[in-house]
Amino acid sequence: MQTHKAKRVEITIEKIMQSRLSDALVKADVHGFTILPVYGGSGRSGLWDRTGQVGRAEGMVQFICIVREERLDALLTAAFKVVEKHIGVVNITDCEVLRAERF
Amino acid sequence: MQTHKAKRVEITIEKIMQSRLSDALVKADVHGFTILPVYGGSGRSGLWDRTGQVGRAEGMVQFICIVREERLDALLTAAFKVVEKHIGVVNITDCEVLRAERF
Amino acid sequence: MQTHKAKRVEITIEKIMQSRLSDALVKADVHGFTILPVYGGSGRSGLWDRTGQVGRAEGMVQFICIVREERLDALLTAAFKVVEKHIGVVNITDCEVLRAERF
Amino acid sequence: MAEILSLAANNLLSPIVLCFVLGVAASLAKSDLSVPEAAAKALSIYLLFAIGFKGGVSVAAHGVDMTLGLSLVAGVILSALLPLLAFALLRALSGLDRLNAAAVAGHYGSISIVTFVAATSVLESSGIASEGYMVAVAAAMEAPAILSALWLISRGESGRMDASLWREIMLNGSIVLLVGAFFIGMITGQEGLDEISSFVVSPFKGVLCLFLLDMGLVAGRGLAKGGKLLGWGSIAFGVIMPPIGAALGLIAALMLGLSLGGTVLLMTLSASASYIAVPAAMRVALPEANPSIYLTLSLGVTFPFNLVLGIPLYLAVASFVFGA
Amino acid sequence: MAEILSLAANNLLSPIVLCFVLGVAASLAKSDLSVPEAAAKALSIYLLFAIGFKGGVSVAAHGVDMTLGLSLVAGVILSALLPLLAFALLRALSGLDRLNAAAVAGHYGSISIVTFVAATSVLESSGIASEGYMVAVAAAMEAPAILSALWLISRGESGRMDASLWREIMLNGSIVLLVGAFFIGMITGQEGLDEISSFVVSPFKGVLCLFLLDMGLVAGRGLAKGGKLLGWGSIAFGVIMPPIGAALGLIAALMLGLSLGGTVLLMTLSASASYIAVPAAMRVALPEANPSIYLTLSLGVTFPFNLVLGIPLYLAVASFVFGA
Amino acid sequence: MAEILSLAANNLLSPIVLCFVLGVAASLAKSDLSVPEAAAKALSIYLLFAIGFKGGVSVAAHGVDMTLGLSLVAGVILSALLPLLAFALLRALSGLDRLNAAAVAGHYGSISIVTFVAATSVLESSGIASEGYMVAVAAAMEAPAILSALWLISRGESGRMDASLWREIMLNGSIVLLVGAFFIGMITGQEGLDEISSFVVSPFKGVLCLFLLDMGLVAGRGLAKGGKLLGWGSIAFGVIMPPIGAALGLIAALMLGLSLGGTVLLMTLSASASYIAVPAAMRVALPEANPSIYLTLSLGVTFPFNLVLGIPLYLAVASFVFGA
Ligand SMILES: Nc1ncnc2c1ncn2[C@@H]1O[C@H](COP(=O)(O)O)[C@@H](O)[C@H]1O
Ligand SMILES: Nc1ncnc2c1ncn2[C@@H]1O[C@H](COP(=O)(O)O)[C@@H](O)[C@H]1O
Ligand SMILES: Nc1ncnc2c1ncn2[C@@H]1O[C@H](COP(=O)(O)O)[C@@H](O)[C@H]1O
Ligand code: NA
Ligand code: NA
Ligand code: NA
Repeated sequence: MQTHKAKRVEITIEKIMQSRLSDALVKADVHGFTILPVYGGSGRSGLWDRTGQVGRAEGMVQFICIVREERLDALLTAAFKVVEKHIGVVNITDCEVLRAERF
Repeated sequence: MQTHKAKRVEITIEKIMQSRLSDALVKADVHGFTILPVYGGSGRSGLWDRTGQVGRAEGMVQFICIVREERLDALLTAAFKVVEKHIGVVNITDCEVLRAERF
Repeated sequence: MQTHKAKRVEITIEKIMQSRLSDALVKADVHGFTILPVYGGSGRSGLWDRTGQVGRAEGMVQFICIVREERLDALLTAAFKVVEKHIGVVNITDCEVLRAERF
Repeated sequence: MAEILSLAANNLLSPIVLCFVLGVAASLAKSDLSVPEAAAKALSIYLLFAIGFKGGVSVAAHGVDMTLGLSLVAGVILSALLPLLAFALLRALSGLDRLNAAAVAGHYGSISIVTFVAATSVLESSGIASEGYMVAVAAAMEAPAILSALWLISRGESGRMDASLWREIMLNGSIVLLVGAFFIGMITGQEGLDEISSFVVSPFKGVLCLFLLDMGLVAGRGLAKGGKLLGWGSIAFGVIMPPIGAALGLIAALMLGLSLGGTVLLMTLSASASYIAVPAAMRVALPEANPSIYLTLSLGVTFPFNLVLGIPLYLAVASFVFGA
Repeated sequence: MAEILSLAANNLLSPIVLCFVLGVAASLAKSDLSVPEAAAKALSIYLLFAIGFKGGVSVAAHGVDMTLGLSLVAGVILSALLPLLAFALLRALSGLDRLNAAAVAGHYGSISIVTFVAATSVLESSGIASEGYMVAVAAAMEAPAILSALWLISRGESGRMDASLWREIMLNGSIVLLVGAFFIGMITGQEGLDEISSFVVSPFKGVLCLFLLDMGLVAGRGLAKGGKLLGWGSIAFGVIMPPIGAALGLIAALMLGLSLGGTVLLMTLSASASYIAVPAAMRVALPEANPSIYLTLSLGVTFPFNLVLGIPLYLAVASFVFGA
Repeated sequence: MAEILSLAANNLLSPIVLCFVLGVAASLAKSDLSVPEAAAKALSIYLLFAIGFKGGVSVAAHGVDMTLGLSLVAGVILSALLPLLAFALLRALSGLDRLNAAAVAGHYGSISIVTFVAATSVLESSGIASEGYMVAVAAAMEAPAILSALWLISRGESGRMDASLWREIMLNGSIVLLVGAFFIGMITGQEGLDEISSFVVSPFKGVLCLFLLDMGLVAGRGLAKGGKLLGWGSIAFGVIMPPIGAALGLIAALMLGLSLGGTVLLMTLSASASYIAVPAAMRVALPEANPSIYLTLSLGVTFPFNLVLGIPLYLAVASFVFGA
């Protein structure tokens, strides 16, 4: 099947920042992303999981954005501004997509 | 550790199509996949998240299938038939797997 | 933006083994990972999904660890010991990360 | 008229309607108030179980009368015919294309069980009895409208309906639970009710309040997101179609010889629009139709209309007809 | 005999059993009816809390009698010995290999708290009192069977049990909640019960209905998926083992001098098979054993058997023995 | 003094406190007992709705008296001033830097609605009435403290507060639900309460028990994880600050002329520390502050202190003052 090169960006970020990251992405003209729930994790701030949470302040989500290579830098710049002071991880993978006209 | 080349296919699709995609994959002899819940997202049909849903008709899930390269095309063809008319995204990444005999 | 090469390891494993895998990773000095909930899946042991579960024994989770290439083997060895006798899948992808000092 | 107004005012100030209004207001104000998905589903399981069970108990008490079978048939016919009417009305009032018009029309033939539950609770407050088997009629009215909607577009085209979709529709969780609880109520009767009435009867209205809070949140979000998609024609349809449906329901009820309570319920069922079963079927069978249109109309326009104004109106009209 | 039949019929037509049947039927018919995971867990937390609390209150009221300690010991012994019996029976009846047979056997030594709750509610309906501390006996019977099962295979082999698994088993959520609520009930006594009885007492049966609906859905799905894995020998085991366990429970109860109600509960505990704590332990300690086998047997065969036929049978037998 | 001790003992042995203790014990013992996220959220929605609604009904019954407005103003002032006091105290007692000290201080100006609910339920058990509008005061006290905390650090620095954060804080789900339910209660009055009292009144305490079980689990986990981060100075702050807050609350209450019950509630509000609204705001506005510190202090130290010792203490002191 016909596929096209693209970039897959995965951003793990605090749930409380979700709407801010969404807004920032949309402002940077990145309109396509999928948000996955995160169940737990570990990092410099230690181990956590969903069962230990009381409020909106805790927990993380994971954004997955598929973008054309030429849009990558705009995306990263927009995302970085939001992620900068906050805990979280950003990683980028090469991928191929079907239906490239959508990206 | 000994690893083997494979393909990682990620299909984001409406929840209502989950059983249809499962069936199509199994029919195409793709027996291994993992389904992740999706919390929200954005695309040409706008921004949405789980809290705004009433019924079975909404929401998405994400299939992750690890397959040998030679099975990729069969998988994509089977998946595409289901995804075709529906909203959703398909992307493919190169990966390495442990325990290749399982794929 | 400045990025750095790293490896993305994805381990799908039974929920009941979650704390054991966490412990094993931390012991192998892998302190960064994210755990995603899994909604369902299919493998040699058949099709399942969350709605069919009664207890703690069932269900899976997915670990995602971003590590520097040189830590990969230690991670895989540690993970493999836990996964070995259990059902589950391990795959590795090349990726790039922002803020490499965190890994 | 004074009576209608007083009924409407009473209804407007009931905790149930106010909870719905709170939900709409909170979501329009973009508050992050939300009921977790699992909790909302649990509430709906409770409501379906309770309403089905109580219906069954009431049938066990009053016996199965002749009209039960006829009412089921009437429900099926209403459900199948209303979409044709709705389709014609939509095409006249709004600029929707055939595909989207058919999808919307399907929703208006089918029913909203929460609207039904709200009507039951208004009847109860007013001390008006109704036929217990109306919950079975509600179940019977869910699916036929879907077939009509698909028929409206696929004339000529090859079928969009496969066996597995058909099974999914007929065996969707809500129908199975409602009908199953109905039979459990019928089998265990008053004795069964005594055992679990402090679960299915006493807290019922309170649970309904929380459920309507969530419905309000969802409806508000739908309006905020999908509202701009709707033209004035569509919105007009969303408030004109319910009374028309109710009128047909009234005629059917009079022909069947239902009680006052049963008449109000059949009017409400005919007036209400589906927002669970039909959207699910449409996503599979008509993926090209825009869900924002049919969901917003059914959940954001017609549901509130029925909840706030429709139900007291139908009750007043039926009372008038029965009083005459 | 007539009495047994009437008891069984009564039980069969209770809302609780009918809800379970509805669940099984819905899932065998492949309906998408489902109770969200979180809701099912919440229901089970409620049931464990309520049953533990009420047991504690009853102990506070009647005082701690001599037999409490002995009953706990008896429970531990039953739990530890039943797997050996079950293992022998399984090896005789079915073609299961040692590993899977041991895993299954472990489940039958341990207990199902929902079966226990269902038995309590049957006793209540029949106006039969029972020792409040039976919930503590239930907790005591959860774990020993796991050790027996592991011992059955690891003789010779190096231990499969590590300290952390052991802690997980002993402190699994259900035991902690059941025992904790028991102590809270004991401490607060009747006064505490008065404060929260409209939460833990009145709606109890109704909640149990919804919970059993979910159990039925899960059992049905298990049967649909795992049923073909079970040979006739295994299935026979699943219905023969419970009465054998109940018989041993009866003997122990008579030796302890329990009341009629307590006897029925000890029989039920011995007859029931675990489907939560033991499977979890087995996945960790015996990952090679096939979960479809032990889960389907315990949840798909033995649980329904006990719920529908077993409990009335044990009650009838115990009544007969006590009447004589 | 004897009275305080007896009150405290009574409180200690209430099911509510014992459930909290069970939760803490279970999580410190690393049991896997847990309440699903969705269920915990559903419980809190229930509690907020019920407490708000009942407050509104009580205002409807007793009429809106003059002190309502003054009490709201007093609440806002207390909430705004307490952080300054807390900040000074923290800097004196603990080694926390300005940033973390300000973040913690913000929590102590704001309130914990569950502590408020627990106090209400202690008052109820003691048959002491209170002003229904105290729930509105509770809502008014949530946010001002956040501004004070941010002001404490951003003097000089550019603002950390943007409009969208401000809206998020003022319209956070808990406030909207509490205030909304309050108005619904006020509008529907006693009649509305009669309709849903078997939902919002009877099972209230039982639900609170389960909710506090979960709070105990969460607090225990927080302590296990964050406890080592807290120095003795911080911990001392966590138990010294509440009585200081309560003392200010007492003074305000006396100036306002509140009833005994209202006084206890205003003391409790002033003494309690936020662990939902404020942490969320801090994560956005002060991401550099360490959440483990403020969450552990507020939820792991101050919440249990108030629940177990504080509330009976405040009640005893207020009774003494009112008796004199
Ligand atoms: N190396 C990593 N790989 C994957 N996820 C990570 C990694 N490091 C951190 N995370 C995620 O980011 C969260 C916060 O990390 P940290 O800021 O290091 O505390 C963790 O709880 C994980 O969910
Ligand atoms: N570029 C993308 N990257 C990741 N997910 C996407 C992307 N585009 C669409 N999606 C997902 O697919 C859903 C439907 O997309 P669409 O059909 O464009 O409305 C969205 O809600 C997202 O969850
Ligand atoms: N090829 C695969 N790709 C993705 N996930 C898989 C694959 N094979 C197995 N899995 C996951 O691992 C679980 C157990 O697989 P198995 O051990 O083959 O039964 C499945 O339920 C899936 O969630
Ligand atoms: Na209709
Ligand atoms: Na047993
Ligand atoms: Na305070």
